Amino acid sequence: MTSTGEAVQFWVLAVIAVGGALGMLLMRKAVHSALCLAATMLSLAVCYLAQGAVFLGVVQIVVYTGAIMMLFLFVVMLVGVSSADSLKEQLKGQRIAAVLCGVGFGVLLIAGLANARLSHFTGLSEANAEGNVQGLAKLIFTKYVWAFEVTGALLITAAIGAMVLTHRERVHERLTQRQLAAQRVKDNIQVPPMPAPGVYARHNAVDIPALLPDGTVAEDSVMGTLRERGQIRDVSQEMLRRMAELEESTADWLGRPSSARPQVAAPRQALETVPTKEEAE
Amino acid sequence: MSYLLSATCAVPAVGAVVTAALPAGTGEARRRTTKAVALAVSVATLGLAAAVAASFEPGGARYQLTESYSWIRSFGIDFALGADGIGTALVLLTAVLVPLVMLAGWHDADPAAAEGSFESKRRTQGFFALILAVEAMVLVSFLATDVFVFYVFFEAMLIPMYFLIGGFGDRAGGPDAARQRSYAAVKFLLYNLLGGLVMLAAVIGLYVVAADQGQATFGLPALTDAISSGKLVIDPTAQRALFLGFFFAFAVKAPMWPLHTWLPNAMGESTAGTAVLITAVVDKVGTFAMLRFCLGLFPDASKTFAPAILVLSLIGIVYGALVAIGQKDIKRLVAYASISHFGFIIMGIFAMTSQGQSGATLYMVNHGISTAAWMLVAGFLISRRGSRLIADYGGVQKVAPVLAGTFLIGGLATLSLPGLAPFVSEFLVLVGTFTRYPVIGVIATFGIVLAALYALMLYQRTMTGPVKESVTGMPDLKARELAVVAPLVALTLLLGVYPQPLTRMVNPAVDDTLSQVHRTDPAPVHPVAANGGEQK
Amino acid sequence: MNPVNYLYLAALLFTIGASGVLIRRNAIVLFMCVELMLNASNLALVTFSRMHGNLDGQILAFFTMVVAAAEVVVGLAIIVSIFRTRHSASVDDSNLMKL
Amino acid sequence: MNSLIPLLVAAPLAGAALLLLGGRALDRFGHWIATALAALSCAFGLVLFFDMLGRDTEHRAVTERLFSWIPVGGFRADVSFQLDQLSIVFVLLITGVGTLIHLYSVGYMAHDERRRRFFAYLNLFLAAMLILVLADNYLLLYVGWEGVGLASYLLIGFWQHKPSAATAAKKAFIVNRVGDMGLSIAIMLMFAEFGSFAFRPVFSAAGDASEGKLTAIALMLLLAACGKSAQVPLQSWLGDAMEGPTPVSALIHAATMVTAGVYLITRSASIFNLAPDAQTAVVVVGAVTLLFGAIVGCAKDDIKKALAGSTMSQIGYMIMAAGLGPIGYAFAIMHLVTHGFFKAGLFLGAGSVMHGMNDEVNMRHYGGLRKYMPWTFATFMAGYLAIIGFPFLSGFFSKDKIIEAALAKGGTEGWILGTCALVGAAVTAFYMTRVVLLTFFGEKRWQPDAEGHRPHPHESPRTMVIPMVVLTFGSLFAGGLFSLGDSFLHFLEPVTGHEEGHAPLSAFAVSAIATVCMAAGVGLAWLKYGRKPVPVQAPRGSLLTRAARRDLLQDDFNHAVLVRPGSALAATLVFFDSKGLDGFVNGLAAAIGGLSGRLRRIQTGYVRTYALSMFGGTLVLVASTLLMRSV
Repeated sequence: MTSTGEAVQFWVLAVIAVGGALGMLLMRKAVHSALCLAATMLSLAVCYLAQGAVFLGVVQIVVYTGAIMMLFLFVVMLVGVSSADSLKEQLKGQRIAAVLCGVGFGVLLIAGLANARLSHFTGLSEANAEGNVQGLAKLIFTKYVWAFEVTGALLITAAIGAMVLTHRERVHERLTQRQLAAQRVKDNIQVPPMPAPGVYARHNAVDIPALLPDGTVAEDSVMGTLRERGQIRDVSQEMLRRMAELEESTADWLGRPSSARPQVAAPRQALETVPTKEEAE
Repeated sequence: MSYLLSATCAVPAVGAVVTAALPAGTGEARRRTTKAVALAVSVATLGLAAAVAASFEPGGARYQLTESYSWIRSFGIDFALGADGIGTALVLLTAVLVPLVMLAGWHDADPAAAEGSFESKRRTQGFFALILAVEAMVLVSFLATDVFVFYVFFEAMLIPMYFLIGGFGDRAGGPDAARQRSYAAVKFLLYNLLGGLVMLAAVIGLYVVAADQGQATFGLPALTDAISSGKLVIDPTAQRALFLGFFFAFAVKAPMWPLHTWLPNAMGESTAGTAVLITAVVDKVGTFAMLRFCLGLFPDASKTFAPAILVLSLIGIVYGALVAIGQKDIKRLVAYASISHFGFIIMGIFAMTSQGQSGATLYMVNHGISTAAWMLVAGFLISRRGSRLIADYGGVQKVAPVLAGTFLIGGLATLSLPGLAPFVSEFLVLVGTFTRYPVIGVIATFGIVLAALYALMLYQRTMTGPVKESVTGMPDLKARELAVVAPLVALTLLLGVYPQPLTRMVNPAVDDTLSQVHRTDPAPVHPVAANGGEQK
Repeated sequence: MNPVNYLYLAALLFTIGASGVLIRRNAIVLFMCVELMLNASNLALVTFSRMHGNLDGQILAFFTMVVAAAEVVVGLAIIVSIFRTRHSASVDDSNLMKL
Repeated sequence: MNSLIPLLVAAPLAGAALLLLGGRALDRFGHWIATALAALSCAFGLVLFFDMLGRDTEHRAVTERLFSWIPVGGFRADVSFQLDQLSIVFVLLITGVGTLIHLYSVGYMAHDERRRRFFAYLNLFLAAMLILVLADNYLLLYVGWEGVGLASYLLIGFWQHKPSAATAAKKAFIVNRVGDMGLSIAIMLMFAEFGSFAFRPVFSAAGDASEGKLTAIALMLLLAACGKSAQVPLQSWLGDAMEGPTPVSALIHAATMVTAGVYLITRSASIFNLAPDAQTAVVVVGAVTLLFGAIVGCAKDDIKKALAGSTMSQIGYMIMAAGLGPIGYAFAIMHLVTHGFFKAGLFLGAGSVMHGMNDEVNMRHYGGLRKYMPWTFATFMAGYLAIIGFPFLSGFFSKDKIIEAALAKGGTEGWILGTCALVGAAVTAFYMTRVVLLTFFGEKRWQPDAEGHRPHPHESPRTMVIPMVVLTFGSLFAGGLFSLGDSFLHFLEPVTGHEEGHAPLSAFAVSAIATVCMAAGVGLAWLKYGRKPVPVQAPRGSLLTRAARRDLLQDDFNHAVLVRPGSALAATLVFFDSKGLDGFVNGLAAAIGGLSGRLRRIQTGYVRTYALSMFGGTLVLVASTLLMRSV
């Protein structure tokens, strides 16, 4: 039996942990999942601490939540923060089968545990008599030294493996600016610099394409990455509308007849924006 | 302990590795080096085989020059080798044929694929290394005196054979030659693997039975001694099952009707040299093993099944010959002729008379030599015209008389003309069968008429008649090709006239086998002294 | 409270993780689910350690963490390199093993 | 002296090997080597013959054992020669006629580019034939037996570029093989019965065996004889064999090889004598073939095929005589020898005619050749008179003896056989007269050949004429010489045995009747072909004539009964093999392939599917573990 404090702590942490786990499972965006998992891990760390595994609890916070989960976040960022799973299941019956299996498995495990009738808990006070860290260290460097060494080798291998996997061999020598310019002239494609993105009085961001004299957008003015992601804020429609309004009000103020008023180019689909993933679904 | 036998087996094995490791390249010089090395290795093996035959004493123990190295001690498996008369004869056959096959296939492995590709770079090395590997494994199979060792090599030789069949076809195939070839290779492999699987079960079963009675060994001499002395008694049902397990594998390999259909495909699609390796060397392991293992290990079951096997082999004789008559493809014809001949060999073994079994052993050797001659000349013919169809030839004897002449000799040997080697063996088989099973012997004799039909019809259609347009200008045999055919023809003649070197070697082993199955030759009804009392 | 509740919690988390592996398609999330399963088993190990009154369970949990770290490093590297070539982190897009 | 016996065989064998392996270097003079070696063999034969004559009757048979050939268990085959009176007769005939025909061929084949090979084959034939007659056991005899078959095959098909020649050669070999099957079964029977197949032990033990076994052996030997000697029902190959060069027809298909069957039966006298049923079969075969061949000979327009029919018929006489038992053996051999002389002479004459007539063989395109080829005409006439049994020529003596022996068989059987023989004699006279009249007499009916060359008949070169002249002497005088004091009979008696038959008619009466029959045949032929011009195109003729032109439908019969069903069977089996046996295996493979094609769909390639199945599997494992524990 444990103290009431621990019981309270447990029930709070358990709710957080399960909530985090479910959140991780159900959140569409990977970033949210990662954050939910971090929450679960932190609550688990506290559980370790509560159970007398001080060292593990700290390691859980420092290594797991601090390092590993950050690695996850890095990769999520690398792959694309906004990328999210589609909700539509492509494999027929996979979701139902998975849920069924999960429920069945859970029931089995819990039933098994209940059946086991575990009531006697020795507690770690004896084992932790010299301190938890000292106790672990004794074991690691005596009884489990071989496994420890092998684990070291494993870690090094994993590190090298990760480097090998992500390393990209440079096939050609890197071209200098000069060479790039020469190549551009030689190919006669876009010899002058690219147009700058639209910087107006009200907008000055790289995700807004510049407008051509007739009010349509110059696609080249936005960087390719944003274009591919479909993260372009096309302001041309709005601009044209405002210009038309301006002309209108100017004409009103000047009292020009409607026939003499200058025509602004009609709003039109100027840019085929790439639909974002959400839109596609 | 002499190391002669292991040396005989090791030289081609090492040679195979060396040949495979020779520097690759597409240049003619590189290729020539490879071929020369491989040929030299095979000739060296021939020399060693000759040494084995020379040091073999016909009157001595059943297994001579024995060697034994412990292999898997917990199962009583030794890498044990030993030469008996039958094995020595077949070792000689193998050692003689392999250099000739290499010489015949001298250009078969020249690159067909685009120059410079990996395939073309390693092709020559691969071809010759595979041949040497097959040779090494076949030699071990003939010399192994341990059931397990035999089994391993019996199965292992499938691998190089598979690549030889599937990777190197003759250049006479149609547009879907590659597909046909891989079909043939896979068929070969599956058939033989199936047989091998059944045999593996039987090998294990044999060990279990033997171990139960305190004979935990795979050593053949030990097992046969225990069986014939009654120390090891396998109960009849188990014995029959084990016999069938062994026999099935050998019957697939031999091949016996109705398990033969892989042979025409394999022989038809591969190069002539490979076809010779299949029919003259590899298949002989099957019939050899029937004689050594089936009879020695399961004497009672052998006797029980002998009539059924004789009937199957009789069907094979007649059936193979009839189907050969109906063939349109030269190589397939030779294959079916071989099936007919294998019928004779199996018949001789299971007639269980000294004539039958000596005849069967001689038959293995003689069939190897004569079919090699026939098939290789057919291969030379096919390589000249680029077609395997009989209908594409005609009047070849006019333009290439030596080729036609040797082809005729091959055909005559196949139809067992007296004076040529196959006659001796075929007649012995027939006589041996007749003395015990007269009706089967008489029906089998029809085979000699059918053999004349297919052999001479093939000769008539390809070699005689007006010269076909496609054949005009066909060159006669070149020096290399003559060097291949001449020894074979000479051996065919020599062994036809004076087979005694072989019979002296084989007879004691056959007598020993017969004593293992407790059979003696049927006595003549009214015996007379041989030679009318003439002094020897 | 009976400490066995920790075990129930571990079982529940493990099950959620396993279901996640089956349901989610994003390879990164899938990995997180695996981590969750490992954590669940760690919790169980720590609880067992307490139950038996010795530290071996914690040692095992410690090793699990180390191996998990190694696994994550390699796994994420694989995901990154797959993403580079296929521009997708969905495990359903890597199905070349289908004939 | 006995060591000469192997040399008899070795000389021509060496010739064959030398000529075949020698290459083009021997093209110019190879034929002379072959001829010289044949002559050498003949000389050895003569030496051995006189050596034999110098010994007592009991010591005349000698055996020369060379080496043990196939020793396996009780099976002991030796290469061992036995020279006795019967063998030496054959040796002299073979080497003598053989040498002459070698000589003849020098001229006949002068313009053939493959002449060297031809002589090699001829030498090979001599060697094989000598092995056949010298063997002291049946297995070695079998070697010679098939060896001559091989030589015959090679020589019939010598002009391989002609499809007809190649087909005829193959046919000859295969029909002979059917006979050979008989011989090999006979050997097996002997081995199973006596444990040996050497002549002397078998003959000495023959008395122990049951009559049934002996009859079986004898019938199998008869089958062999039928094949080799072109007796009904295995006679169909001989007519086609005339596709070979004429010297071949003369040597192999008239004088020597085809008579091997007679040799075999005579040699196996000890067996036949104890198997009366088999003897009856032999006699019936002989009598039927005698008439069969004669009828076929009457209808053929091809000069060689007419002579082939005649050969068949004459061998029928010999077989019949051999079947009569001890009263006939010696006469069979005697007729064999005289026939060897005159039939070889006739064939050489026919070859000479063809040589002069651009290789024309149709007698209806001959006519009036006697002025153009005087030597050929003269020698051919001698042979002609001998074969029809003109009094006091060779055929007269030998054939009359056979007719006498047939009558002496006694009873109805004797009368039937005698009548057959006499009718045969009349028909022989008819067809031979027809041949002579069509060829040498009457008006010229020469036709241009396929290339438009008109024939310019001329006498053949000396190398061809000399052998014909020598053979003429044999045709004229051999019979008389042999009959002089029954010397031939007494010479052979130790081997074949002899019994004096008791003919119901006196020897003189038989001769008289035979002569009358002969005269009737000649007269009939004269009436039909001598008095009025012969049409160039053969008239349609009666039903019998038409049937006889087709060899009395033998080929049609074989074709319908054996060849067509045989090839149909082969085709069926090929189909069965590929669609039945292989179809079963391939079907099995296809079924397994289909099944795994379906099973394969489980493998979606999606990691999550695999994970699901793993998870499901774990579930099942855990569940079953818990269940097992709770139970």
